[in-house]
Amino acid sequence: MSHDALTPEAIKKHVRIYIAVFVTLACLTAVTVGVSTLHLTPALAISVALFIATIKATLVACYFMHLISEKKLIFSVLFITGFFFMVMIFIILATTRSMFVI
Amino acid sequence: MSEAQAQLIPYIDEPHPITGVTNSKLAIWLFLASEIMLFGALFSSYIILRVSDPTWPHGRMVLNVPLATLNTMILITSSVTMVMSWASLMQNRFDRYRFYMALTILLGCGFMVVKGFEYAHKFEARHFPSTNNFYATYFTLTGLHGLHVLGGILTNLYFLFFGSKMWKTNPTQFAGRIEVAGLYWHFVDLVWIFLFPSIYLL
Amino acid sequence: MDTVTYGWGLPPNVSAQGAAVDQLIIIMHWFMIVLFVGWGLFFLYCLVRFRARPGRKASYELPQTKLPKFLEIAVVIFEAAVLIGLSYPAWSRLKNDLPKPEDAVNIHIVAQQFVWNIHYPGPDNVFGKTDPKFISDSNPLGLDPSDPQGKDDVITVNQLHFPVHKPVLATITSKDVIHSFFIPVLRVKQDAIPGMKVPIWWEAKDTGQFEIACAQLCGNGHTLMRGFVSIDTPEQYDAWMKEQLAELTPPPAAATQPASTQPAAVQ
Amino acid sequence: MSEHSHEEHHELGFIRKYIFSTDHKIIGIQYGITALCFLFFGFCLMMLMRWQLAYPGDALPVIGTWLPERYMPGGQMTPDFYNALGAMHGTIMVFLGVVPLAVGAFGNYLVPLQVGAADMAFPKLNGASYWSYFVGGVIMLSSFFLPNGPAASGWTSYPPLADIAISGQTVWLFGMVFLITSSLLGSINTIATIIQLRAKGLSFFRMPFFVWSQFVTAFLLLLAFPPLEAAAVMQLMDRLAGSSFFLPSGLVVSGTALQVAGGGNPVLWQHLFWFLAHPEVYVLILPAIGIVTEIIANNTRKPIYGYKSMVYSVIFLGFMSFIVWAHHMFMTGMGTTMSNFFQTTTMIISIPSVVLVTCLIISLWGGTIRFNVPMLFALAWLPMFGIGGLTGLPLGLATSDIYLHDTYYVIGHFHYVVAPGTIFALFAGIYFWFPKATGRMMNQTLGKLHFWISLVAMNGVFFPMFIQGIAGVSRRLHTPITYAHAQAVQGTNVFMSLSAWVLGAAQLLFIINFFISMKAGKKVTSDNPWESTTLEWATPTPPPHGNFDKVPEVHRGPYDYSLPGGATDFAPQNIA
Repeated sequence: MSHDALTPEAIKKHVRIYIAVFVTLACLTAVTVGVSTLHLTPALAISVALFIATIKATLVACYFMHLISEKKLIFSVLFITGFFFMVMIFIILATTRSMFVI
Repeated sequence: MSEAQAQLIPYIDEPHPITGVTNSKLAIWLFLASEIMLFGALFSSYIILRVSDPTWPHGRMVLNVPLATLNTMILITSSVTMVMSWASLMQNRFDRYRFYMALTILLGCGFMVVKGFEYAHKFEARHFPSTNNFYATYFTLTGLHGLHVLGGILTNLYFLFFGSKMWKTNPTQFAGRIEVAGLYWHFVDLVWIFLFPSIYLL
Repeated sequence: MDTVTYGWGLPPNVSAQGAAVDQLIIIMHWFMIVLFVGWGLFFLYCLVRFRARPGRKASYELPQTKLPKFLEIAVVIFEAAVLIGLSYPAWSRLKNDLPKPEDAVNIHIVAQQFVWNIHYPGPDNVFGKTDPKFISDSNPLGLDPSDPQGKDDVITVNQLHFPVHKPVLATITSKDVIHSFFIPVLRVKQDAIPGMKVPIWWEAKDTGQFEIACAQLCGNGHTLMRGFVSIDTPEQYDAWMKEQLAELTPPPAAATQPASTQPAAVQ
Repeated sequence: MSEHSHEEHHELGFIRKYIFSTDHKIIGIQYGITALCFLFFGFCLMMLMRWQLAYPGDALPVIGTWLPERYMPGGQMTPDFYNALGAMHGTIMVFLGVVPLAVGAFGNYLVPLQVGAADMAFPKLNGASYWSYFVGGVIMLSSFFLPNGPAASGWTSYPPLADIAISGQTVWLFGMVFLITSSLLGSINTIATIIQLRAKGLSFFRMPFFVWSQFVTAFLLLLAFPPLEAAAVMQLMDRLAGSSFFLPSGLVVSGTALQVAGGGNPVLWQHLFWFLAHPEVYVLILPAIGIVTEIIANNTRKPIYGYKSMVYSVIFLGFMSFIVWAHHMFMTGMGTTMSNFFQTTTMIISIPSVVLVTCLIISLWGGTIRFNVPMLFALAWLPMFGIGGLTGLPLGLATSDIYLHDTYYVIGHFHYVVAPGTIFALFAGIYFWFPKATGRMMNQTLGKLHFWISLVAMNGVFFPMFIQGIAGVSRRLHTPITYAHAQAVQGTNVFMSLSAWVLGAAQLLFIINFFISMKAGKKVTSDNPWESTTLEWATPTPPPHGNFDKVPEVHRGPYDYSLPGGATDFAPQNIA
């Protein structure tokens, strides 16, 4: 494991963080549901919803999945994946939108 | 892994001195990388189909948002209990590990039950994947996610019962395994965090 | 009417816009031959000169040569030149510089298993509305019977006529699966994709009788999806069009499919 | 073959040892034999198709009467069966033959040996990945027994054709899901092994080039396959649940409107498919380059020229292979900006390939070239891959692709890459590592005969495809002579078919050689019969479970041949 200094005390601190993250996630869920009832313009609604989702995902990844203290190797893997993920979504989308269609 | 192989292959329970991770930690992240591409492809298809279809309905108009919110909360809670089960192992509290792991599994089952009700409603209202591409996307994405939840439940069940024997023989490796199972479980949660707004709310 | 004799090598190019395609194919093949022969000669020389034989020892030292660097730079420059100088402009011209509809012969090409439906707008130069719900055996494109602009529309099956020296603007689509519209002598190819109407154009510089091929696997009749192209003189074309219009007694166009082009089993 | 060697110093039973084994070498051999069987089977399908192409409509004597009436009534091949053979030939060759052989067999057998590990990082996962492959293959083959025959929409399975097909497309998709799973598990294992289990001293830049090629390949499999899995799930939904992911509105199939919701996008499948299938091409070719590099270094007795630039090239190739995919789709009608982007990336990706070939050719300079059978295959690989790579250029330029797209030119191009390209390298690898796996050499005379006939026949099969392509003959035509322009080059079809059958016969030499040598080949006198430097030759022959007698330590780069002042002309990596 990559947790070299995971003494029981350190874990206790971790647990407190987990609870805090959980509360934040619950609040953000409430916020995102609340916002969806506001009838924002589509662009704004998408931005807000995805922004909140990204924050939640980051919290889960950083704290529950311990990415915040993870090794460089894992980040390299995720970086490569993230790059190709973006390539896939945006280039496919761009190409589809560029179709010569009457 | 048989005892003979456990000796042959290094870095099963202790991290590699240079990379700093164990084999299974690396492997699970590689697996999650492929999962990112899998769900990414489906999301990408969803976006493409949606932007080209002006009649695409808003999820909040046709889907059951309260039920999905409940499911979101269930899944987030299960993520906490999962990470707590690992933390309990790190504190040498096997009893608490069992409690949290059982809770995680129950929450996972709860998610599936709620999902089942949701699906049953849709089928009663005669909404099928063939109805339109909105429902096709909805059933495919949530169905595939559901399969992942199911896989996670089965893995966790294994670690709650048969797999937990390892705690006696090799606690470090066992804690490592729970961490890896946890990473998968959190990833499933993470996918839902994106699924929920993009399908149910937008 | 002259018939083309096909042979080995590129078929004759009878289009005005196809020269760019041919030019690029030929240039690339010369490039390939030069590179391949260069590599090949060096390769064979090495095989002979450095073959194992008693007394010869391999050298640990690597050859100090700038050759690969020069080769790579040359390849990069050549490819950049071909891309920027030939392929981009030719491709943009083919895709973006569509002729104006009023200056061109307008047609719709609708592929289906396993024929090409060619839809001419008729004398009013306006296509009648189509809707899949009107499709029947006698109305293969689903021409709206209530649309007056569709009354003079001519629909042929597998028969593509157009005059020489006039741009043809065609939109291509399909009723069922993906086909690919290919006229080798015109250097024209475009996938016919259901749900999409893609415009293409060409301009013939010679008259003659040629064929349309399907280039994309479209089912068990893929091989039978042969259409006929007739590049006419303007007079011939007008005469042919008159003939077609005269046949339009029961509108909309009753285009019955010739039995020979209909395979026994349709997937 | 280990199946027949009798080293019973394990307490494992026969089934655990040879069937559900966790030893990477046994699994590698299982992969190898299964894949070779599939390769031969896929090749047989093609030999059948070549009859129809050479003599369209004629009844196939003898064999035609053995096949079911629904496939070959009166010995004549139906178009449906022809399409099914085409689709299954492609699928079997790519997904069940070459990839499992290059990655599953060679990767599994050699990567742990070459990095100095006792096994793969996850031996059980390794076994699971083989059995997943096996099940996928069995599912794929079972579709021949379906009443409507196997999938017949091409190995690319473009919807709507594949969506509405009544043939075994569903079975194809299920088979693919298993094959994809197998590849994913295998690639995770390979990457973990290479990153975590390298022997002490084996830094990344001391790794044999083959390991590098497997490393990059594994990343391609890991990240490119999931989108196809997603696409397969969507196509399955279309076929089984009636959704319309790939079905646009208003489809009218043979006169009747299709009863689906519509609104889908058929081009979406092509994107997801080619997002996998272009990197897949590199999955085929990169291990081949790796094998060729090993053999060329060994048989020129000198270091590889430009090892580092080859490594960078192969990484760059892997990276670029993810952003060129839409050059398969120039004819779908995409905008000029995007097609220019893809033309450009396609031209860029040709540069590292040029670097690789050039480095390998220059590596011959100053060597002492031993012309043994593996080296012959490896050397022949160079010009063959050269032809395959170069003919990709006019296809990668959108303007010339207008004419060449979907003609036989494409078939010629990728077959040169995959058949005399990849498969020659794989043969080279089999001849080269056979003594390590079995302790016996393969017969050199039979091997040379196999090589020369294969070389001539391969070119006889594939070169005329360029002639046909230039003449404008479309691919996948059951009866090409329907068209006048295809009629003009029909003679080449007869020639190609005859070459294909000769090629098929030549493979019997290989099969005979393989089995005879296994039983009665010349025994090797040392563990390192080719006097090679890399770690796999430092093991006993054949390597026992756990591979190395003592944990190896690496002191030098992979190709220290003819080191000045050495007692021998090779300096193994594990010797200081």
